[in-house]
Amino acid sequence: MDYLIEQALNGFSIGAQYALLALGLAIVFSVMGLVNFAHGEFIGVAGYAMFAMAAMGMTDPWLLVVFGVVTVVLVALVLERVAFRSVRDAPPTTGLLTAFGVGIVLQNLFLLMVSPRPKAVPALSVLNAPVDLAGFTVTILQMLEVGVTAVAIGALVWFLRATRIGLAMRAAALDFTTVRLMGMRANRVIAAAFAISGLLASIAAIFFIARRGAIDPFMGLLPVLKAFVACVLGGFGSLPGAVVGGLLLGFVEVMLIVILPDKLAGLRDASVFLIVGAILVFRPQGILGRRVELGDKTA
Amino acid sequence: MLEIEDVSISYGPVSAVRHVSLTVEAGEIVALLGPNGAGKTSLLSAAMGLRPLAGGRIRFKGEDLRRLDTETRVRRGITLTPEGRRVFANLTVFENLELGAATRRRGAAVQADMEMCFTLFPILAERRGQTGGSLSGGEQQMLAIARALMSRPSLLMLDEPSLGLAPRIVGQIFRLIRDLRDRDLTILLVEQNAHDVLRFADRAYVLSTGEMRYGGPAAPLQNSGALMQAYIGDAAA
Amino acid sequence: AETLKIGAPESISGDWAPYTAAHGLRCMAELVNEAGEYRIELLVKDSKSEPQLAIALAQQMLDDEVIAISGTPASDSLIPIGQLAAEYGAITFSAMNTQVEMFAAGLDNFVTVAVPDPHNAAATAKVAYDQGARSVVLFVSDVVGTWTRALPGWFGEVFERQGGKVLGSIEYPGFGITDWSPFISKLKAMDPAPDAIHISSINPDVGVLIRQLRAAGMSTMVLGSDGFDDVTLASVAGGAANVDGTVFFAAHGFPTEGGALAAFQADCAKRGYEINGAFFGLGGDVIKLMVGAARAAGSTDPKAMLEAIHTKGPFEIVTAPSVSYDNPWHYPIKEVPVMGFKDGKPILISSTIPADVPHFKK
Amino acid sequence: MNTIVYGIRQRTAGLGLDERLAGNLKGAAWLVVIASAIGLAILAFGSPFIIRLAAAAYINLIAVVGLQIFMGNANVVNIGHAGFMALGAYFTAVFATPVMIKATLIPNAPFGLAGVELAAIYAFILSIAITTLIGLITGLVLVRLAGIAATILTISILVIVQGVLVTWTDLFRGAQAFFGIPKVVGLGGIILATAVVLVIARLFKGSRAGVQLRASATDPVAAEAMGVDVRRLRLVAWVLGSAVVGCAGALYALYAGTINARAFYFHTAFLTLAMAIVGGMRSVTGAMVGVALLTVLLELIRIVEGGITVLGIAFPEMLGLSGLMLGVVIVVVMCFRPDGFMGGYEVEEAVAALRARLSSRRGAAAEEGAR
Amino acid sequence: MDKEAFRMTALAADIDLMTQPEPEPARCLDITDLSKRFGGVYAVRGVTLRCMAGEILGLIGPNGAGKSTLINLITGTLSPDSGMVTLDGQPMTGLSAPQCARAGVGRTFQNIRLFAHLTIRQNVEVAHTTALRHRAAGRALHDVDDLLGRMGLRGLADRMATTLPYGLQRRLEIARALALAPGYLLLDEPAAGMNDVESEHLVELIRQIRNDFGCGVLVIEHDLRFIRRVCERVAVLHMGEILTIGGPDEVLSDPRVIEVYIGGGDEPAA
Ligand SMILES: Nc1ncnc2c1ncn2[C@@H]1O[C@H](COP(=O)(O)OP(=O)(O)OP(=O)(O)O)[C@@H](O)[C@H]1O
Ligand SMILES: Nc1ncnc2c1ncn2[C@@H]1O[C@H](COP(=O)(O)OP(=O)(O)OP(=O)(O)O)[C@@H](O)[C@H]1O
Ligand SMILES: [Mg+2]
Ligand SMILES: [Mg+2]
Repeated sequence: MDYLIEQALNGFSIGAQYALLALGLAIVFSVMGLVNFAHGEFIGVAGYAMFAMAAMGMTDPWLLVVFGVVTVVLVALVLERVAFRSVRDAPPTTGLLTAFGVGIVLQNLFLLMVSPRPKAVPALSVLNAPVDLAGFTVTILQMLEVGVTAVAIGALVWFLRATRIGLAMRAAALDFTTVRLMGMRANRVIAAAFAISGLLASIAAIFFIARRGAIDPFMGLLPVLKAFVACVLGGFGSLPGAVVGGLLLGFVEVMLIVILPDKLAGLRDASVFLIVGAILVFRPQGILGRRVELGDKTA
Repeated sequence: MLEIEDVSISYGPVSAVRHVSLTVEAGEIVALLGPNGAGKTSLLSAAMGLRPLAGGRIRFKGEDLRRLDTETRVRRGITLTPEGRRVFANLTVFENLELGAATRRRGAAVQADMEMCFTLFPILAERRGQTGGSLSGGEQQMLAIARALMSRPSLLMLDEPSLGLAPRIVGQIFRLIRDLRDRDLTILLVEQNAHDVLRFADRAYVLSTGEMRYGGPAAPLQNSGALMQAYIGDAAA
Repeated sequence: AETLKIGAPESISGDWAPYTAAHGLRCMAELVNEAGEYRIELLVKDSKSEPQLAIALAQQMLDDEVIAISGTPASDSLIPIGQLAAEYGAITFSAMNTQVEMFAAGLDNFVTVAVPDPHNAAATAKVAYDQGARSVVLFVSDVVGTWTRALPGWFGEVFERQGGKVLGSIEYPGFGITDWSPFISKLKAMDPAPDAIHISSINPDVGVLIRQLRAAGMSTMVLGSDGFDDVTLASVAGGAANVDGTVFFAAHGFPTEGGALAAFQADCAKRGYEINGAFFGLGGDVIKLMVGAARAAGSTDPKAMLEAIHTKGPFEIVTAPSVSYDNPWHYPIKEVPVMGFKDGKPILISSTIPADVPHFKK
Repeated sequence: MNTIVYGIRQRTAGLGLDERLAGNLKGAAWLVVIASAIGLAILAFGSPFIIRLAAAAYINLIAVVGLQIFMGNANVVNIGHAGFMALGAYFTAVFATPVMIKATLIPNAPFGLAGVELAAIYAFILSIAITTLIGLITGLVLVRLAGIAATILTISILVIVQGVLVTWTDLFRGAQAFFGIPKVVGLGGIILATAVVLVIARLFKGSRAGVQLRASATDPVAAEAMGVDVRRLRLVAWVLGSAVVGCAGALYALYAGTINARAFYFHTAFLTLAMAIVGGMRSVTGAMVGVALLTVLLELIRIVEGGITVLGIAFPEMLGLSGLMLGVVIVVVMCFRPDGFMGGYEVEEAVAALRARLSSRRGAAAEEGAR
Repeated sequence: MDKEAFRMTALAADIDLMTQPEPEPARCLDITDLSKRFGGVYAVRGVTLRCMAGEILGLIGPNGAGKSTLINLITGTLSPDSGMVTLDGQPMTGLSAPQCARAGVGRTFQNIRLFAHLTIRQNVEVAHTTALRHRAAGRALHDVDDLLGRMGLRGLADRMATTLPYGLQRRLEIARALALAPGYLLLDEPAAGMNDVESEHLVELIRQIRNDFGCGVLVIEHDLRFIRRVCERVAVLHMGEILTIGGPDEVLSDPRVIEVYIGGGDEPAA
């Protein structure tokens, strides 16, 4: 029993990371219809930024965290400016491929400027310290993951519902020109979306790096793929959906490790995707997505 | 207030508007008429900075607009309800209106305007929580106009506001336009419904295949059967 | 001096980049050329770890009349390259391929300077037992075939013959795992708890595993294979406390003070080469072996050189005192160093030619 | 009276059908001529190295064309095609590899497959048939989804195929290389297959079904209101596409002789996807242009990166340069040609447009001169 | 032209009808007690309406009355909550949109939905292909070029559809719907955005279509002059329910209709 609860906790904290990444993907998607496959590279950006600072002698973990977050947000803004702005009105495949291209560039920059080999970033290890919670041993990290994710989600929902720039972000998803006709500064709206997605990604990155303690140039692909799956699972473009999708994915992955017989353990990823496929076939709109009858109308 | 001078607009190799000039004085209703494909929409888009100019100048309150982007022009006081409504399909009616007031500070004035819109179009009040995309065509049109009013523009440009509206609502809207003028709003109006518009417009321009055919007071145009028939397609004239 | 022309489609970038021998090849070629007995003409190109490109490059080099190809670590490119080279009568070297399938593929012209996986497993098993491990859990996966599945198995085989016990195995899905906690929970739930685990995987995965094991309060011994041999392992694993006395693995070479490898590395470092662990040394081995073979054969004809490698020996190399190939399989017999850590720095635990090697052929 | 009129109309309608076929065939001929002219020139004059590169490029081309058939016409991003390539390659390997070799590779193969050895051509056909069948089964599920959900499903297919290949060691040797496949295909054969595949893709695109499918891609609601059975057409495109992609895999196996599951995973999927989109996925010509462009470009960068092999050249600084350049090129191309290089045009359409522009310019010049 | 006369033309145009004796049950599109709710709102409520073959029936009503919804229900674009639709006696309830199209119901959209990336001709061919493959025996097949010619689009056939000006886009939508060789043509605000002359052309065009192809036409429009000129009968929908049906003059002078729809005073009643 304890074993199962421990595993469930594991699932929850992995899921929280997916959820954070998925949220960032979803917000950029809902603003400019871009599936940002370079999103995972933000983890690398945070990691390499912290690595560089640590190498230059900065040891305070909180300073490192702040530095990592700020760098990611800045990089997100720069990428929006140089790469994604010109494909704003292009078909979705164009945006997707551009994002691939950006991802490749970032990976190879890490490789070129640092090393193709993994580097240690141990500064955040303190977060792995165990604490006792109602008889269960959990790490500070796990508690932070759950807590911070919840706060981030709440703040985001508030932002999108209650602020004009939030409204504009949702509106921009469908009709960018008209958002400009409302006098909203288009570039700011999109920049804000990228900044938020970068912020969320950097939080995920902090957790990721605290847990892993190492960075390497290609560490972003797998998480972004999972986050992408989480988004679709929850209902693409739906922010609560991204969260639910992320958590669910985390649970499914861990539970599969628990229940799959050893002979089939190598099929874990395949099984995860089988389950994802099955869910989508029965709920193409995702778990939280509502199926609306539109007729000749649009939404 | 708005001065369009010698403006040309092209889509790739196709030139849509050629050397067109037009002015709108403060406090008047100016109608821009012309058959399909005349270039009316293109001209309004250019005034909003949505299309680049191939030539010419556009000034608003004496300021050259060419350098300003669309959103700045809105902040200077020009608003366009675009052709084809373009309400925000995934936002509610309420949120659409809220975004219409994006350039204004939130407060009692905005609230009051929102109430005004709901009185003007009661059906919108009923549908205030429904998403814009699921509204009927006419409801969307009303929403588009209401949304434009929310920004309290000094120049309102309307691109075919009567499109798809029930006659009763069209009447209402035309009445509204006159009321707005009386409240010191300047209006530039594109309409197919030339006959009715000319009854209350102060001045009118006629555009056809990208060239200006008439510009002057509305009344003479109304009585010039030949012009009306040739360029506006008003059979009744 | 007689010329030895060698082509090297190397994985300088891509998946296998951390294990490239390109720099070692280059440096040793430089040294040999300075000595003057033979002239090495070395063509190095980046295959990006892509099989099709590697094969195409090998083709280009063979057309360019190289007498040997020294290729990438993966058998999916190495086998076709070997077949291609055979048509040209050239030798196929691998600096770092350890997979037994290379010996099953029926290539007569294949020479590797890295010991095959069973040797690696056997050497680790002996050290594990000596260090006090009595029970072990094997972490296995299909992700790199025999290297990630059979190698731990061979380890277990020898370990049990030593008197230890294999308690079971845990499957992991592949590379790129950042969160081992579900597996660690599994391990924790095992009764009795094992003294050690064995895993044959790459860095940073193993480093992360060690870190998270220690973070979960487990001081279980971690045993591994040549994939552990990466200068970053200790730091990724969380520093000295997490690895000292508890992490052991067999590798391809250890730069003992005053040894050939240390000297080679120091010399090359001075010449501006970047040293990537023992794999750098393996690159040097390839060139050195070529020279030794040419000398022994008294000819630069690849056929004669291959014959010499297979029958004459031992040959002098840098990662071990010597290597010889006169066994039915023509796999390299050489000392296998087993490493551990002290103060977070790698130390040599033992260096022997493993005696009890599980046979990989039925 | 009206009946007669309709009779005539029907005949002209029939004539229109032939015109369509003629137009499509003409388009296909353009493609075939260009593709095989380049290929044959390389075959005749290229060094063995160039021939190898070309063979790899043409196999990629077949895969990209297969990708285009579904993705370009149905407008669903497909990442699963590398999985079908893998299937084509592995089934060919399982059927065509000599029993002797299989005895060491996969002695415990299920269904007695260790004892089966087919002539390469039959193995080729059979493997495409099985791949197509798997395409049909997955397609029945896939066509129920649209947009991004469908894309995720294609990723699922890729991951599942890879998982099965890697874990089913008895049949596929898992992550270890499958070698000993008879190398019976050369560049010539691959060019031939490319030609066939180009014709299939071009005819499909221009066919009535192709036009309907493309219509449904831009507006499914309107397409359904025009009687288009979107799901059925998507299924047709998906199955056809997987057959073509499977063919690419099978050819790869018969050309290289050694295969490995790793070679048919995300890397290949993304590279071929990039080729399709950079070229312009809505046209078959785009597929061809994309492959040519990226292949040549990558090769050039590779030469710049370190082709000049002189002793002691400092390599490490250049690490990752080609990857970097690939990314930069993709981003730049997408910025300037968001619809891909061909922007959805086929070669004959592009030529016609060019001619029209030239003649109008010439006309203008003549006018000018007359004045 | 009086009613009977074009009924005859319509009959003559239809091979199927020529072979059938007149007393057979009349051919018509029959809508019985159709309802559709969105959330709490009835968009269409208990609507019963019949469009005869060869008839041009107008459908008017305030914005949001449920007119477009009704068309969506008939064409299978939406599925009704209750009620049924029969086409020439064949029940259509439960058919999907493509099946309805194949059964011979063509439509246009209030918000133009053309196939971008396809040429004008290809836009029409999409529907034509359906007609070719799924046409019931005896139903006529129209020629694509002929249809384009009627709509004044022939010379533009190879242009991309979305580069057309608005008015021509509407015509293209009609051409596309006609290529289905429909028994019934449902037009959702076909004259929107057209000036008087253009809509006058459209009136002629719709009449001609009906005369030549003999199909029943249901047309939604807010342009009352257009409705008056083209329709033989007009139905008024209000809040999802039929308010009244009758001849155009009769309906348009109905005080209830004036109140909810046309409005009084200086309104542009045409
Ligand atoms: N995106 C475009 N690409 C190419 N040509 C265009 C585009 N938009 C408009 N045009 C062309 O420019 C000309 C003017 O179009 P515009 O939309 O301004 O006319 P309009 O007067 O608003 O007509 P309508 O009354 O139909 O709205 C037309 O000939 C049209 O075909
Ligand atoms: N998909 C939908 N979801 C929710 N509500 C809808 C949907 N479609 C229509 N409605 C609502 O149903 C009512 C009828 O809409 P419909 O489009 O049929 O009106 P209409 O009569 O065509 O009006 P108009 O003349 O303005 O086009 C409207 O109030 C609209 O808001
Ligand atoms: Mg217009
Ligand atoms: Mg409507």
